[in-house]
Amino acid sequence: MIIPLQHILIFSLLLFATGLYGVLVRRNIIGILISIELMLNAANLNLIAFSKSTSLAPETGQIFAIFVIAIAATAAAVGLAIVLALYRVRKTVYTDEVNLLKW
Amino acid sequence: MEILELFSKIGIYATMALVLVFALGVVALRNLFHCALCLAAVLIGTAMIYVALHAEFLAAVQILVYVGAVMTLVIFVIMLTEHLGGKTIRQTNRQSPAAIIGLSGIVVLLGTLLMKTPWPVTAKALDAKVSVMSLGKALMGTYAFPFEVISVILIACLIGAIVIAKKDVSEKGPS
Amino acid sequence: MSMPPFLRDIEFAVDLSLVNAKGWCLDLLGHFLPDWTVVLASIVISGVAILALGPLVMMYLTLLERKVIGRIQNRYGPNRVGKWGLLQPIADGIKMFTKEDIVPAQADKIVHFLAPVVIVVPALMVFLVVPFGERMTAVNLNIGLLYFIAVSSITTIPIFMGSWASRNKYSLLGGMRTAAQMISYEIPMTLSVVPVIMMSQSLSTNTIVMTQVGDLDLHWFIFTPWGLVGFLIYFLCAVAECNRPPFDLPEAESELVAGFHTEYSGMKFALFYMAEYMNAFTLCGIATTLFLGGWQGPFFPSWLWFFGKTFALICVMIWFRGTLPRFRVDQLMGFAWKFLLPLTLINIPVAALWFFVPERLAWLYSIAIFAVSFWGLVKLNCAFVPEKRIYPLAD
Amino acid sequence: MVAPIPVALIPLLPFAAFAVNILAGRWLKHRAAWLSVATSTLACALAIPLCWQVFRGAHFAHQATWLMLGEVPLQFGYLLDPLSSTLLFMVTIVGTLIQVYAMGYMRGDPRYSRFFAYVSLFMAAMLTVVISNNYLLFFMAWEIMGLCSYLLIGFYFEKDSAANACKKAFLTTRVGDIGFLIGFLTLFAAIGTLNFSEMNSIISGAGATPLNTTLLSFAAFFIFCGTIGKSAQFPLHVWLPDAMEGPTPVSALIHAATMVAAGVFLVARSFTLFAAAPNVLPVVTAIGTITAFGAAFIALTQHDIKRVLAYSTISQLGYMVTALGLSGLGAGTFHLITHAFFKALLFLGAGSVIHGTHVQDIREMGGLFKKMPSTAVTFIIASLALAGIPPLSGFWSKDEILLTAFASGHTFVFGVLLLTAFMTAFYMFRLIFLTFFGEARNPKVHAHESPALMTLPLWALAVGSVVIGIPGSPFMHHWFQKFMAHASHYPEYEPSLFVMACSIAAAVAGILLAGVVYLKQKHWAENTAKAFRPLYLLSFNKFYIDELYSAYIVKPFHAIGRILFGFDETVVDGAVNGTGYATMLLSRIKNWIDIHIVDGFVNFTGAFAYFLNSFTKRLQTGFIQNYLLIVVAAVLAFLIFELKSI
Amino acid sequence: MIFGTGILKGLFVTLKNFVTSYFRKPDNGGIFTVQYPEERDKAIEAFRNFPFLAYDGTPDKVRCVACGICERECPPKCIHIVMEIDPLGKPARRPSVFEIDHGLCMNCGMCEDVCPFDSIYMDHAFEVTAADRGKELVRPKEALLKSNDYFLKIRPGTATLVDQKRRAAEEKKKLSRAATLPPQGPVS
Repeated sequence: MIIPLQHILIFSLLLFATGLYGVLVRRNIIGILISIELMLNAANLNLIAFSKSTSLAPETGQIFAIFVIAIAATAAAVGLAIVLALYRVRKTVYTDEVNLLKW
Repeated sequence: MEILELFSKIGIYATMALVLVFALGVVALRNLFHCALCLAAVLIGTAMIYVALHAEFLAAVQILVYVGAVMTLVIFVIMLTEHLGGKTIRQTNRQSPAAIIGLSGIVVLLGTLLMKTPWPVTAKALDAKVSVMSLGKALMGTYAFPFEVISVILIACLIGAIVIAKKDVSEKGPS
Repeated sequence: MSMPPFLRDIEFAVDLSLVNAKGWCLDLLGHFLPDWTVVLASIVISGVAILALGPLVMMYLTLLERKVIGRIQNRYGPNRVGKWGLLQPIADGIKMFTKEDIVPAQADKIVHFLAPVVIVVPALMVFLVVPFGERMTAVNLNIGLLYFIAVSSITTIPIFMGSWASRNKYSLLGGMRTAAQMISYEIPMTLSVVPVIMMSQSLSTNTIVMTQVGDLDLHWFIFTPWGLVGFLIYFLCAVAECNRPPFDLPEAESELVAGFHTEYSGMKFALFYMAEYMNAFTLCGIATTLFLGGWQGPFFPSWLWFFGKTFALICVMIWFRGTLPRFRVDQLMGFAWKFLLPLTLINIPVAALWFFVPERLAWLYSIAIFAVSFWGLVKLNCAFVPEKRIYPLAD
Repeated sequence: MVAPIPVALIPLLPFAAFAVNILAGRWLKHRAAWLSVATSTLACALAIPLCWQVFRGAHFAHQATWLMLGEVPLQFGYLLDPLSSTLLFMVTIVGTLIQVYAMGYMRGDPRYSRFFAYVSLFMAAMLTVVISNNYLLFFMAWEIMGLCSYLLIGFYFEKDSAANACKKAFLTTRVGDIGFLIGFLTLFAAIGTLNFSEMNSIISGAGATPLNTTLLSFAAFFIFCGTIGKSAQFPLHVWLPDAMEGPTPVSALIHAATMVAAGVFLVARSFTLFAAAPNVLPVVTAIGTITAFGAAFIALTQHDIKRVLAYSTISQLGYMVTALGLSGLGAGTFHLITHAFFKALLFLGAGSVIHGTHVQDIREMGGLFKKMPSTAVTFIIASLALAGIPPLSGFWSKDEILLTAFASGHTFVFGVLLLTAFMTAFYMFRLIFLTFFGEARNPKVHAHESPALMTLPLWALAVGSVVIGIPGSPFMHHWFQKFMAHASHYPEYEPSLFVMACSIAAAVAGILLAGVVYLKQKHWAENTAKAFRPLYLLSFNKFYIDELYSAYIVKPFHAIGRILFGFDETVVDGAVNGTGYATMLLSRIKNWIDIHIVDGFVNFTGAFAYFLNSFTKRLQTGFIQNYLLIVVAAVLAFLIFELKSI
Repeated sequence: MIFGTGILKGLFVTLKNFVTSYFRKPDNGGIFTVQYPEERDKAIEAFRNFPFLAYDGTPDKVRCVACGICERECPPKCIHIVMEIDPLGKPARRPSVFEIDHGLCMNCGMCEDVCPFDSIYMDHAFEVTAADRGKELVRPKEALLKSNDYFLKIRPGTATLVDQKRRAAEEKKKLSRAATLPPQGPVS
């Protein structure tokens, strides 16, 4: 490990915050999905960094990262499928225009 | 050899900086396609950091799954819904000031927390090498059950995504 | 089969001449400069060699292709610039460099510029793990094969960039088709490699070559049933991956002008072209590594064997191009998903059983399984031929 | 007795074809015709052996109770005696041949399958009429025939004329049918049964119970009304010429060979009844004679090829009715059979001409003999048969009728019929000479021979027209008359050479005159028409009967209808509307209470709840990102709270 | 049929082509490319390109009489003729100027067809280039004149026929002239 753990964690925190910002402010659902991918990446980074530097079973972190990647892929697939279906029905991909269930 | 290490450090920090810049691009750019490309860059950069953390297998998987498959999917969907992205349409909602304030608060607090926490970094862990073989054995041994569950989830999501995105059969026909 | 020892020595010397040359250079540097420069120099030498090799291979592949296609069509092919047209690629290069670079007015300028630049990167990066000869792998990664697959899957992104940034419907359609095709064919390709990984118990390309070791008694994987089937699947997928006929739908001239690089000219176009040919080369090189024993072979230097095998495969690709007409889109997808994918899925257990069964029986059951599954898949695919489509608005 | 199934199958087979065709016609398309023809042929194949057995002296009957009407069972069943088996024989053969012809004639029609569905339904109904053993079943099938006739006349309902014609046919026959209904109900009141055999035995074995002759006469008269309507006798004959708007095979099948003959068949069926009511027979004779003569007279001047044939049909039906009125059951039935063959052939020939030339007016035809040889030859054979030229069938049957008239002493009737025979020969050969000989008068008409599918039935019917008279001729010793007389008793007469000579002379004279007028001296026709202008106009305008009906029946009915409608509108509707208004007034009052008091309560509850939640619902913005922001804020708050120690 | 045999058959065909292209003759499956500047196809007699003017023997015996028919008939109007005027001021029945603009000429051969004096014919020379569109492509008479022997060489069939015809006409003319001339009597 060339660089200290804290730096990686800070980096991952920043990445996570950026992703969360995107999730909070983007109107486009695809944009939100992309931002979620950022957040998941940050989480993965954390997992690996911890497993690399602290855990005694070094595979664990990586394996969970693999699981996260798999889940992220499924999330993206299903999410994007929903976006497509939504677009086909409502002709929009903006969150605030999809408000049929509001109130 | 210290110089080489220095080079590596510089490289890693530069990569991190670039990744952050691209991440900002992901959330801030107006053009969604550019966002997706930035995301691809972020993912590749993260993969490079994985390599620096000696997780080559994970890096390869990251690129293979994310860049090869997920990004393609995202770009496909962007293209299918593309013509909405006119210049005059707002791409962010009105809560961005609040979000910036809140998130910067969280970053500051968590950052201080991170820096102050004494992490139990062990030399043994730092020296440990994770080979692909050991990863495979762990996947097939200790984590066999979660692995199978994940595969079931994958299949279910695959079918679900197809069903959701498929055009209704009744909708077909000459229009 | 053994050779006289002196012949072996000579062969060894020739074989390792390039490696040794590099070693001498580094030794020389080590005498004068600090250690880290030697490491840097090693990287630089390998890098420069690869950076030189890529374009060179690409240039002469174009010539080879034009010559072979010409011969197939009873023509000479290029033979004017230099002896046998050997300088033709250089002339082409000069032409490409001096051509006007046209960017469409509506194009996304930055992305339009970036796409051809980016596409070369993965194409060059995969050279890192290709074992060109004995001890001639640039980086002996322990996940070399996975690295290769992962990096070559990046190629879709720049193609998307180019197709989207051009703001041209043909480009966009071509890009979409490319992405769909590459993703579809990546799956059977990756799976067809799995038996090889199981046999060699490694992802490293060097190790894979070393498990096929043998001098005149050939232990190449292609000489096993699963290896043969895997090789055929891999090779067909490789042809599809680098968008060559008969899978050249993304750049089908008759439909899409030129697909995703319709709006590119000059050097940008040349870069796309270069990436394509380098991909073809690396795909064939990996095929050689995985199934044809890599650089293994008697008498000649290892790198000669490697290049010979690779170019033979490339010639087969060119031969395909000279022979076969283009697929239809649904046929293309159907071929990947309904034929190749099931066949690879059958191939994996067949290879897994190979360990546990005596050799004669293994041959017998593998051939039986493959024959039955091949026949069944053909029947199934013939049974579900889509209905002839009617175009009510076309008349 | 044979098992009931084959006989019942005869009408059921076409009915099945109808059911399949009407339900699945859209998918069957042109295959519908094959189904109809196949079932019809099968019915034919079933019927002919049965008929053969009856001809050899067998007798089939079967009946089952349908429902009890008080004490009296209503029954249905079949009866195959000489009369019905003869008709069964004729109907199945002619019907099948005409359907084969129709396959060619209707080719390419958009409602092809529906046509064959209707024809099959008609076949089923006709066969039921023929084999039914009581009046009720007879009447039901008779009405279905009327419906089919309506549907098929109006088959080209896009044409106004066809639509009007089918309505006219339906309503006109309805008049007669009401009579028929009254008739057989009266009969039921008189003798307590509707079964033919039972009726026959009751009436002929009259000794047991005295019969009310007056009631029987009424019954016979009203039943004859049915015949007048269905067989197009004067004064209800007006629908038949208009019915020619239907497709030609329909004209041949329904309006020449079978349905219109059913009226005659009805009289023949009820012959015992008529015989028992002697004061009705003169009426029958009179109407038959008037019809025969009048229709022939009208036919002289008509221009439409199918109308000439239609009037000819009416005339020939008049002949049959006359024969029956003179108690000549054998003669009438015999003429019915022979007439069915040659008149069907004539219609099909006319259809072939229309198919080949696409015109119907004989003034536009001419010289078609060379272009349509098959059609012309068969048409001439049929015309000769109709005119009564010896070896052909028409001669024997017509001669039998004339003989009946002559021998029974009705000399006037005999004279009129002889004149009619002369006119028949004249107008038929007028038609032939104008159509097939001379030169083509309209250059736009490009005639061509019809396909084999159409000419083959023509030849088959031509053979039938030639040979079907043999059973009633002296060559077979009047076998047919004896066969019919075997079943029901009626006076028989010795053949007379004088009558034969008169008949032949009239026919030959008519043919020769037509030949002279229309081939040699063409101005004669016009000169005659000018000289006898009132007569010509009378003939040409069909005795003004349509106009008379219009003036004295249709218009008064319209007037009555208007009066009734006015009554309906003002008085009845007024009462209904008044009730409605009263109800509405009441409901308005109740409505006010509902809205302001009951709903007020409900709304107040809702509004109150709404007022309360208008504060809390602001939290539910519907934007997931808002919620997320709140989560972030909560996390921040938590962190601040937890980390303030640090 | 077994799946894929058609593909294999096709592959075999192209492989055979590839191999045979190295040693077979062009008419037997070999390479049929003609490497143009060095090799040339045998000239086809009916080939035609820009017209030339035929002369008999020496260049001054031009067959052309400057009648101007070809000038009139030429669809793109690329021929320009000026009749020579002899010193006496009479028209000399031969061209002083005969130019064809190769930039306009479309090689239709109309001039050859209409020429009643067997003077203008389509040539085989196709490598006609010029650096200047305005001047050099307009070919003067000197460049167009070619001898009858050249004509005989490039298009022997047509040329022989033309020669025979001309000779026959000459004979006939001579004969008729002999017939019409009065018998040579002693001149007093």
